Amino acid sequence: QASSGTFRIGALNSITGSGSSYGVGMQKIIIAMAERINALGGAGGRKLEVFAEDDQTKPEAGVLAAKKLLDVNKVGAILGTFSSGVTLAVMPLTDAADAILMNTSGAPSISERNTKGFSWRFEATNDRYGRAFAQAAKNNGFERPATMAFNNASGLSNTQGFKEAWEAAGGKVVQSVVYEPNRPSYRSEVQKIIEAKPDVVVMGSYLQDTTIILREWYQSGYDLRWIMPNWAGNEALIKALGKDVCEGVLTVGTISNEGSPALEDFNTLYQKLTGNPGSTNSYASMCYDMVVVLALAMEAAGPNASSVEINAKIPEVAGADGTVVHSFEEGREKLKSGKISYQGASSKLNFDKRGDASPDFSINIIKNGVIERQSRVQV
Amino acid sequence: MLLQVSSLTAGYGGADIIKGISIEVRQGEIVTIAGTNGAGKSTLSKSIVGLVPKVSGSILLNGRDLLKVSPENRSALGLGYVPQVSNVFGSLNVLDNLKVVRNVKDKPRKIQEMIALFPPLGAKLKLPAQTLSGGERQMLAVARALMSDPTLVILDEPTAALSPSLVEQVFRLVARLPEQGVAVLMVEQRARQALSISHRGYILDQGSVVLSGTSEGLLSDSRMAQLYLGRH
Amino acid sequence: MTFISLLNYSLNGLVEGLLIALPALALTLVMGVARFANAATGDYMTVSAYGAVAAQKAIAASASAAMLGALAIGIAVSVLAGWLVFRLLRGRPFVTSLVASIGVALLTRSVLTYFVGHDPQTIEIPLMRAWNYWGIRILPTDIAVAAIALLAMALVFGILYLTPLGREMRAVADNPDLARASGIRANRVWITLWVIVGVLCAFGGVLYGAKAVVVPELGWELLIPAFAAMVAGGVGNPVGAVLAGVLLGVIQELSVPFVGPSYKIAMSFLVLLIVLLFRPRGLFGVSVSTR
Amino acid sequence: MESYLIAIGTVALIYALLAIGLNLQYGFIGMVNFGHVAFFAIGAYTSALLSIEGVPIFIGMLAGAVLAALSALPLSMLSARLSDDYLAIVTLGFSETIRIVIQEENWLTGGIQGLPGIPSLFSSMSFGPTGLMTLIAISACVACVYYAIRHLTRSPYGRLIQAIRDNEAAVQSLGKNTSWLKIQVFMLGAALAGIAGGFYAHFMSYLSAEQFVPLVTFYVWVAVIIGGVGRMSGAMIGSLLLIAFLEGSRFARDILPGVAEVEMASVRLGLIGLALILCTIYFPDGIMGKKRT
Amino acid sequence: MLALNHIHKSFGGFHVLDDVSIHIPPGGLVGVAGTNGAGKSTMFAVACGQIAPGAGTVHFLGEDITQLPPRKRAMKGLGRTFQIPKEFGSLTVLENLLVASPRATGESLYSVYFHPRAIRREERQIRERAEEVLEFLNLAHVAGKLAAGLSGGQKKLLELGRALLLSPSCILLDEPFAGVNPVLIEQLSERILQLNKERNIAFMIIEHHLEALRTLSNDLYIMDQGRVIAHGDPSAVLDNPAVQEAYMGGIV
Ligand SMILES: Nc1ncnc2c1ncn2[C@@H]1O[C@H](COP(=O)(O)OP(=O)(O)OP(=O)(O)O)[C@@H](O)[C@H]1O
Ligand SMILES: Nc1ncnc2c1ncn2[C@@H]1O[C@H](COP(=O)(O)OP(=O)(O)OP(=O)(O)O)[C@@H](O)[C@H]1O
Ligand SMILES: [Mg+2]
Ligand SMILES: [Mg+2]
Repeated sequence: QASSGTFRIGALNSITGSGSSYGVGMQKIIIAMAERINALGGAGGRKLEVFAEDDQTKPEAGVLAAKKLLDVNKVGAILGTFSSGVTLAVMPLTDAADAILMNTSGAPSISERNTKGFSWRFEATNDRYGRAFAQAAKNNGFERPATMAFNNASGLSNTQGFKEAWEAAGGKVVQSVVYEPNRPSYRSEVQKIIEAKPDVVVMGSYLQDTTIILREWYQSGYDLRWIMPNWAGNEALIKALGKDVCEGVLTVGTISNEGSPALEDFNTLYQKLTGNPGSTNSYASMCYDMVVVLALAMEAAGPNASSVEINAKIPEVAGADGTVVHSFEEGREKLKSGKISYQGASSKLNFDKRGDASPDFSINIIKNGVIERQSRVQV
Repeated sequence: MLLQVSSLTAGYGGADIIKGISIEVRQGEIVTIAGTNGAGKSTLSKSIVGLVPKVSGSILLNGRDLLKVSPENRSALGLGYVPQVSNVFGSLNVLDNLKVVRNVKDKPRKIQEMIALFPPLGAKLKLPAQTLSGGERQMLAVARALMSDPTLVILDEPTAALSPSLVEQVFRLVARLPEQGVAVLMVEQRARQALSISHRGYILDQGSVVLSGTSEGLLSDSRMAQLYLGRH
Repeated sequence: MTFISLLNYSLNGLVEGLLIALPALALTLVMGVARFANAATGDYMTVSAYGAVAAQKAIAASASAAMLGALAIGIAVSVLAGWLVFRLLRGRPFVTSLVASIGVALLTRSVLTYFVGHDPQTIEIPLMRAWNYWGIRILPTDIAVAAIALLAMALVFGILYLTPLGREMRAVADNPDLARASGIRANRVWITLWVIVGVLCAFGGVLYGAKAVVVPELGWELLIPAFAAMVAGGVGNPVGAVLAGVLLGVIQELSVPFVGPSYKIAMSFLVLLIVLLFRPRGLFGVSVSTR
Repeated sequence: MESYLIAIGTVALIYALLAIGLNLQYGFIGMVNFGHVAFFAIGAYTSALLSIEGVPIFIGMLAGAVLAALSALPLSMLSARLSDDYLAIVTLGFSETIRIVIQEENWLTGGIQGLPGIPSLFSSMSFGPTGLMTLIAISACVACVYYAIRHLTRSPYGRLIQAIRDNEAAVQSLGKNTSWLKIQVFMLGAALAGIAGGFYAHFMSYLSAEQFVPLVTFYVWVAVIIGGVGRMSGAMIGSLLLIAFLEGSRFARDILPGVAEVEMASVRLGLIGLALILCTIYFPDGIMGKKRT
Repeated sequence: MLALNHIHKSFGGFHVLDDVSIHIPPGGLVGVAGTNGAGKSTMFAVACGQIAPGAGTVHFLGEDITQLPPRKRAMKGLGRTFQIPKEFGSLTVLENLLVASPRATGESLYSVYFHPRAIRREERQIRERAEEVLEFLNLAHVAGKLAAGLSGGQKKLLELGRALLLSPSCILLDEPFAGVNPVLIEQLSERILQLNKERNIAFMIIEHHLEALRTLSNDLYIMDQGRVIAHGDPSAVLDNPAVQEAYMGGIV
């Protein structure tokens, strides 16, 4: 399928639709990283050629785009599917075409359906997020949590995961509200939460709706704390709402591999490409890692390897054991002398048998407009 | 010459409906157009007002070529019009139907005048025009056309659907219009009555003028009467 | 469920309803005069909101700068689309113009996203804590929202029912041919219509954008509720659109404690259905007689 | 490339089925249905759920069509009381309600997580590529439907329903049961959407509520109007054009090298919008033109 | 045969029909005249079920049909025309008449597919009748034209044609001759008389053409402001001074 000089990959991102605030940056990173690999002479003797597509954050559009990528562009890998719906819908296609699928979706069912082992998840699963939320609530001594979830797979399973973990530990969730996307105001939803008198609200939300909800809450004057995923509670949120509103908000995220050269490199690159700090888009850092992992696997598989052969090499370049490397160049060097373990910008990766990375989590708190690490947890 | 239509051809996109018609209306004259159904009478009047998509030939009003004037500006040149169907603004009330006419000098006075002319309208000023009976609509339509003091008013079957007393009234009204400096071009199926108050008339059939002349001449032409005017 | 909390829910609904009423009013005006449902209404709001963001960045982070920017963009886009597209479609069937308006909506949004991207933006307004009267929470910003929305609507009513121009608009809507024969200049009427639509959308865009966040899909998502309000109020009836918008808003929010936020949208449709069962031409529609 | 074309062809034909149904409802009897996607969804979910339970796909699809038609019954009974715009909003509301129910009722539909693993047509067969077989099956189905409906519209029945579109009160005063005819036609259109839904479910193999948003209805409207309202060939050509546009614009990048990848999404959207505008302006009666003059 | 008994109807406090009673005997020719806005068309709408009366009953063939919808009344043999023509604009003139023809099979979904031959046979017969009516109405030359493109008078004729095809036992005609060429009016009147005699169809005709009413009716009602002010033999009624005063403005 791949002609000898190039290896074709598809960047299937949510350029429009509800995932667009992340998808655009994700696609830019994939393209930029491919260029960089090519500038370094390619991987496994081949250049990467990127075909970018928009899945509109919709399964149907995702399927058609994936079909185009696989059948017309003959790509050997699809990178960057974001919404679980899209990933689940595209997976049968990539499986059938023996193509690699690298995603950032959270739905647990993706692991179950990954029977052929072509799918690689760079994001923590939703139930793991939920457990991390529960940890954050416990660490901060909350007793009466409520949940608010954006009505989609990710929002719901995050709060569901929290609820299960919290109740397993003997706690009680005082109110659960699921809200619809794209409303002008969530005041009634916030009011419903407030009426249950919680001390903290655990959010399964995105940036856009979180902005509205926090503004409504702040104006209502009710005393409350918040726990939310870091893709919602980040610098962009602080910028949109000001530091008063965000004071004391707890955010939970997979630990980007801080201190690692890969993360620093990603941050600079992302800032250059989009003008925003890399911390506003953790999915983009996963896409950064996708390209590196793929390139390293190509390198390991050698010239003219098929995508099946490349796929088989992924655990060998980003598994738990091997020499630790932080970049493609470094990895390419070390590969000559055996197994490596690429530690990425988004996490250490260390893919397990089902193709899931299992990043650690960090619990952060926003103080005076600055996000500070509170603790680091493993779940 | 007030209105001079020469070799006018007009249609709606398909075959021509009007084929080279020439008619004229002089200052202060009443002219009747009669003819079979579908002869092209309404198409002729609509062409003069500017509501037919395909027109060629020439239409001069007071020497100005109307084909070069957009329909909305023709009323300012002194053209009034009462269409055959949908001749009122149904969703506007009676008063607004009169008020909405542009190019009127003294609107309030003119409205009073119209109400005096058609008393039944006076009682229904605030009712939407679509609730009026067929005849009341007809009155409103004529009143609307007369609002702007036109020099030529084109009436497309103004008396259809009117009761005999109103028919009589309308004809009397029309007969008086020339005194006020309004010339009339009237399409009528009540051709005998219409011709009796007109100066001249044209008879149309299948898009052409088949007969024209003074009213007396037309009324006394018995063969034509048989074919176009009926017995009454 | 206490009375106070129900009252609070109703207040939320009132404000949301007033926000919906602005695009509903724009829709109903176009429906009344131009005889089609303008699916681009929502995107006029979106670009207006972006206009406000841009103006705040360029001039000052004040509310009036936002308003100015929104008005400039909203009116410009509405008039431009009206002139370049809808003028050419006069007299076409309802759905043809509707499809063209979907085209206008997509084109508008594409130009917008081409230049400004997809990132959420915010219109800066000072955040204020709610006034609390015995548990009834009233937001000062909501009062401003309500006041501005009402003002915009009053303006439209004034133009429509008190000025000759409004009468001419209704006449053109009713019978374009007769209007022309009566000397009414259709183009002037149309431009007025699109200016008013632009103004309403600008107000709607700014208020909505200030309350929520500004994203490319902002207005598109509002289209269905606005359409519902327009129909429930009796198509082409401005008073009806506003009252129905408010009614639907209140019902929707009031149903939150009972059916939850997901089914609340369905609730408002249910109410709509019941309204239409008893008043098949909408709350304030008039029936036409058969002769 | 072939299998991509096959996929696009399948989607286009699914839209053609939807468009034929809508054209029947709007173009022939004049009912403004803004909730077409609801019947599509009902057909899709019925067929998908039944086939997951092991019911033969053919039966599942049939059941989907029947259920879609049945759910159209109360709506069409209402429509006896409602006229155009009002029916439009009621159907739109219905489709949103159906979508919310699909999204909320986990136990049945898999809720927000969606319904994966729907068997595809002919997946159990050992010969021939599934995609091609699906395309052939749906082509055959569309051809049958096309000729059956065309026969209907050219019959006295078809004439009568067009008269209802022009003036229902007049038809009533001629002693015809217009309400019953409207119910029939509406249900028929819904059944066609239901069949389309069945094909869609087994083609996509994954369903979720977000696939059944009002935008789908809008697209079908676009197909009908671009093709030509009240023309059988219009619905067909319109759907093919629509999908050609939606998908063809993916290739626009090849001719526009200067445009960045992320801007491409905007350009695509703009091209589609522009095409809609130009089509409506320059083809007043749709691409297939007027029926007669 | 058709009887309206003490019908009242008001719109927003305005009495359009005020205790109107009208009776059509079997095979009768009843004329209705009256001032504009007297309520004549409204009375038709009440008779045919488009408008529900405020009070009063409508009987047809001895049966109370006040509650029946328009369609059921039409099926019982009550046909009408509308004052403002309601043509089927996107159908051809001929098709307009074909739709109006009562038929047994062609309008059932089932037989469209399963009895094509019966439909074809039926269609042939209906078409013959329709073409004959078109010929008679002077519309044959526009038979293939879309009805939307007819002239005002032609639309009225088409409206009449549809009612003629119905073969009902009673037809209500709302100003059938308004805008129709006088020569044609004479022919149409003859046709109506002929139908009345040969097929025993009863007619109620609203008209302002007094000459036509004189020849066409054997019983004449005059309405004014929602009331029947005179009723009886046409000549006698038209000579009644009260009628002349109210309706004809003193002239004959
Ligand atoms: N929906 C309505 N609301 C208010 N008034 C109405 C309504 N419908 C009819 N009317 C009034 O009822 C009166 C009678 O109308 P109708 O059409 O029955 O008169 P008509 O006798 O047929 O007159 P014409 O000979 O002019 O046709 C009119 O004055 C009209 O204004
Ligand atoms: N809008 C239209 N589109 C196409 N053809 C039309 C249109 N209006 C009228 N016609 C055709 O043009 C011819 C003349 O119509 P027109 O209305 O001018 O007749 P008319 O003389 O006014 O008849 P009537 O006395 O019945 O009103 C008719 O054959 C008619 O079918
Ligand atoms: Mg005429
Ligand atoms: Mg009448």
